[in-house]
Amino acid sequence: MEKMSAVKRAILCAACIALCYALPMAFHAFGAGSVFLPMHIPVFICGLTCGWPYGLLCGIAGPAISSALTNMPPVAMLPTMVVELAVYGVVSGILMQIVRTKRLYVDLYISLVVAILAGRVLAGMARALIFAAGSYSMAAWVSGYLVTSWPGTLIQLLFIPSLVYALMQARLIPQRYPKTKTGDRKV
Amino acid sequence: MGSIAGKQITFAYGYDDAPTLNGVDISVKPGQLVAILGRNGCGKSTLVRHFNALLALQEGELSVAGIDVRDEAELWRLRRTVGMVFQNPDNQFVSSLVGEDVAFGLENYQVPRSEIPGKVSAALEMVGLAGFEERSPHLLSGGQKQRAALAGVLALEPEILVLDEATAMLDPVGRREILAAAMDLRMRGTTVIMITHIVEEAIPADLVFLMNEGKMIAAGTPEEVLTVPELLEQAGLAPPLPVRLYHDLRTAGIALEHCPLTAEALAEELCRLK
Amino acid sequence: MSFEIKSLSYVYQRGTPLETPALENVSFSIGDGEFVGIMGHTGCGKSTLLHLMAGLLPAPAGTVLIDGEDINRKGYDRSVLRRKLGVLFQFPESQLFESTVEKDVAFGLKHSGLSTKDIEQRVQWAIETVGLDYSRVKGQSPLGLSGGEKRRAAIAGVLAVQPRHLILDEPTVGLDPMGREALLELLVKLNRDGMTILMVSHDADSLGEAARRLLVLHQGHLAADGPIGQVFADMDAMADWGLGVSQSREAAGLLARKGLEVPQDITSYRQLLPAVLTALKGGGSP
Amino acid sequence: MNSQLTGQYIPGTSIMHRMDARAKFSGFLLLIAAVILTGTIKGYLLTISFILIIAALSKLPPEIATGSVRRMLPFFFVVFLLNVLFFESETPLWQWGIVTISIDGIAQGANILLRIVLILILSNVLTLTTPPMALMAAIESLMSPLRFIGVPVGDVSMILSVAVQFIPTLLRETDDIRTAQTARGAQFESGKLLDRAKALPPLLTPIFLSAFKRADELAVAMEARGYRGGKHRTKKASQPMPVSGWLALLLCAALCALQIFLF
Repeated sequence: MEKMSAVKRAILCAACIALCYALPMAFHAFGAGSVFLPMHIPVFICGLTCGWPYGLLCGIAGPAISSALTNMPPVAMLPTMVVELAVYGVVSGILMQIVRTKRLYVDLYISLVVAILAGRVLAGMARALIFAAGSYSMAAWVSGYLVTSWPGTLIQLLFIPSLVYALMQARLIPQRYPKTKTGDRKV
Repeated sequence: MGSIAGKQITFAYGYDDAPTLNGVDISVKPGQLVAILGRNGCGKSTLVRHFNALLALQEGELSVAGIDVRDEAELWRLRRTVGMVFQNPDNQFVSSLVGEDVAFGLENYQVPRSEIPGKVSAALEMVGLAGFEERSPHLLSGGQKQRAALAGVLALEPEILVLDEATAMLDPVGRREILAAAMDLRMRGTTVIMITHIVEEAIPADLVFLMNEGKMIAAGTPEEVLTVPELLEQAGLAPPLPVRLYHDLRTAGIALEHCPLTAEALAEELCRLK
Repeated sequence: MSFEIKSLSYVYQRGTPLETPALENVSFSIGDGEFVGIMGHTGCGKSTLLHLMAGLLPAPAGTVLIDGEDINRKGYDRSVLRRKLGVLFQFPESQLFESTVEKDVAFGLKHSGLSTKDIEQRVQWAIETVGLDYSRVKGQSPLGLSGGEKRRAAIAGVLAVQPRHLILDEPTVGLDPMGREALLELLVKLNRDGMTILMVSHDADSLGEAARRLLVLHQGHLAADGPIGQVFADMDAMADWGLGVSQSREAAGLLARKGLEVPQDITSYRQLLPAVLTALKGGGSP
Repeated sequence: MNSQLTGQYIPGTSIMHRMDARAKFSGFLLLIAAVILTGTIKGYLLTISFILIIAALSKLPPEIATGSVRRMLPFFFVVFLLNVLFFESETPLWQWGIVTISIDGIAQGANILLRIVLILILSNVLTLTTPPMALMAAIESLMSPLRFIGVPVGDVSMILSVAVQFIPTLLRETDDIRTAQTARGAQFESGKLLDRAKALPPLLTPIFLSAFKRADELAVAMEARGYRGGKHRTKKASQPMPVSGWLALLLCAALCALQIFLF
């Protein structure tokens, strides 16, 4: 499989946007709820597999559509959420393009971890600017973005790279480092 | 108009060492109803995806409706000439409204906005879904979904229609609906190519191609291809029930005059014996 | 009795304007080691029935007994049910998720308390039973297998827990003739070894070959229940329910209309061929 | 669950229901700006009355219009508490480590709370009086000026349309997969947080695989139907905004201006 066509990227992005709505519903149905941050996962996957422009769109449109359809997240929470998710999509996409260590999992983890950090920092800043200029303290950010979200972060770190790998195994996205004809395999 | 001429088509996917298509020849005349038979993974879907250049031709020659599939300048005319309906009825819709979805192809070819509603309702009428414009595809039955997808293709008035296992996921009712629509189109002069592993669906065809492991192992009329169990078995398929019975009766010492393809013909043959 | 279904009813979206009855007062029972087919037009309530019978939906009205136990009783241990009842849904290959076939097939054995060695043996048995080459596939990603192999791997995952009863929903859809043949052979063999099999399908040919008894659901009611030959015999009734019969049964009907003395409770080719031979040789002794 | 997407929408015939969705959505954005710009008591009085009038015009039952406000009370409490406890003030009432309680902090907490409640009410009115598809169409048409800064608006609107189309299919699919894995012995509902986290891959991996497979097939089908990007398509028909829509927008803009220049 060569590089993905623009149409394919676009439609994969559409599927991820739809999952931004469907996954939280599924998680909700069995009580896992929002502690696992289900809406974040499709955005990371979209950024990592389709590239930053699609990651950006998924980060904006995913929460926005969900919000328009169910008011979850409530429209009032939307701006900071959009900032956070859009940064995830963009940063993970750009890093996947730049970082090429010849090892898939190393590339994935670098992109993912930097994206997670960047998203949370920028969202904290956005929240401070929008809701409470000057008063939004470090402690509130730490509590909101690091402490209460650790189960979700854990899921993201454990699960997202192996999911990308599974998508490659299933030949749904191209191999990042295709094995050469001589048979030596690089993962 | 609606012809297909392919010689020595060979194709390999990047992840596979063995070629999926290995020197395939195919020739179809305009207005024919053609069945391409073979088991899963025999290369039949890969073959038809060359007809509208969804897959780029790697080796060999292929011209469809007089267009060389390698000619990139003609790509969009080619795609408009060859319509394609796929296997999964759920994975072909771009819109939450049937009418908007049928209009999708027309919009891609920049058909003027004013002409679109007329063409959409005509296409829906052709597949027996007149007035379904405002319906949601998700609330339709499997057969209706496939017919709506067919309408989206027919709106572009293709010369060749490819049904890529379009009946495989339908219940018997839905399957009959799609086959009836295919017959109807052939009556209107469209070349219809059906990809299937159900041998019974090939019986009304004008021409049957039999594929196995990337090769074309037989081509001919249904009478020529479907009455030879060895050939079908070689392709991993089972002969139609009347053919099977014909051969088993022969083994038991009872020879029918002709090998029947349908149950009706079988009944007649047997009565002649009595 | 494997299954005893007593006056089971179910309503979709109860209490909303979209309220529609899915099942109304359905009762039947299935004995140990039976091979039962269920047919019904799309939307007849058969998938609801299947979910209720597998304990995947709570039964609001009526009871479901499996091996004599009410599965909706308070305190009933569902993990016991999961081990004696296997369920194979439509397109089961979409459940595959582990990194290797071996791990995926072993998934259902996770909480079984079996030793690692026993699990390995069960997994090997299951993979070989569905006709895959154990040493070749065990370390492979299930996602990289071909379509037919994926289906087999998914079936192996259900068989690995060695259930006593197996429920299948449209298991033949998407299979080519050889894949279908192999699956039916497997089911018949499992059934011969004592497994109760309940197969929901539109595929009258497959049911005609493998099932011995047929239930027909129509608009939420149990419309027919009997030996499959008897149910298929009434082709008009089947047509009224929006259902077809097997090709062999259809052929038998046509032959009879042309004056050939062929019995009308034929369901499979296995029965058709000798019947035609007998009829042609003058209707004497078989 | 797999039927049509109705979202929160409650059908009705009020002025708010009948207003052009584009006007409603842009007015909504302007009003959020106004809420954020509001900083004085007088300013709040004006903004609050403006929003209450809008809520009244929507003719929605009050308990529905404020539904999500009540659902989020615990969250409000936390936000309020954080501000009260951690606001760095020159004149603390009480101080212990980084914990600081002050009049300023309490005022700040109340201020933030009020803003959130107002914006929540606004967003409720918007989503309760507008069918989701109309809202989507409005957002799409409002995006069209973005093409001047290089955003491929045609492609984006195609992606959004496909995404919405995917939702019912994927909802059904996630449900099917959950049921199938439950039948294989997976346990999602019970256990500690970590156990529940470990139970996720059997659910998530198949969901993503299936969503990507569907997307892959749809992309092929779209290319076969001649799709080559949003630019090469018949232009969407656009209807001009009605006068009532412009009027509503003007009112919202006026409120913003008042908050900036008067208060």
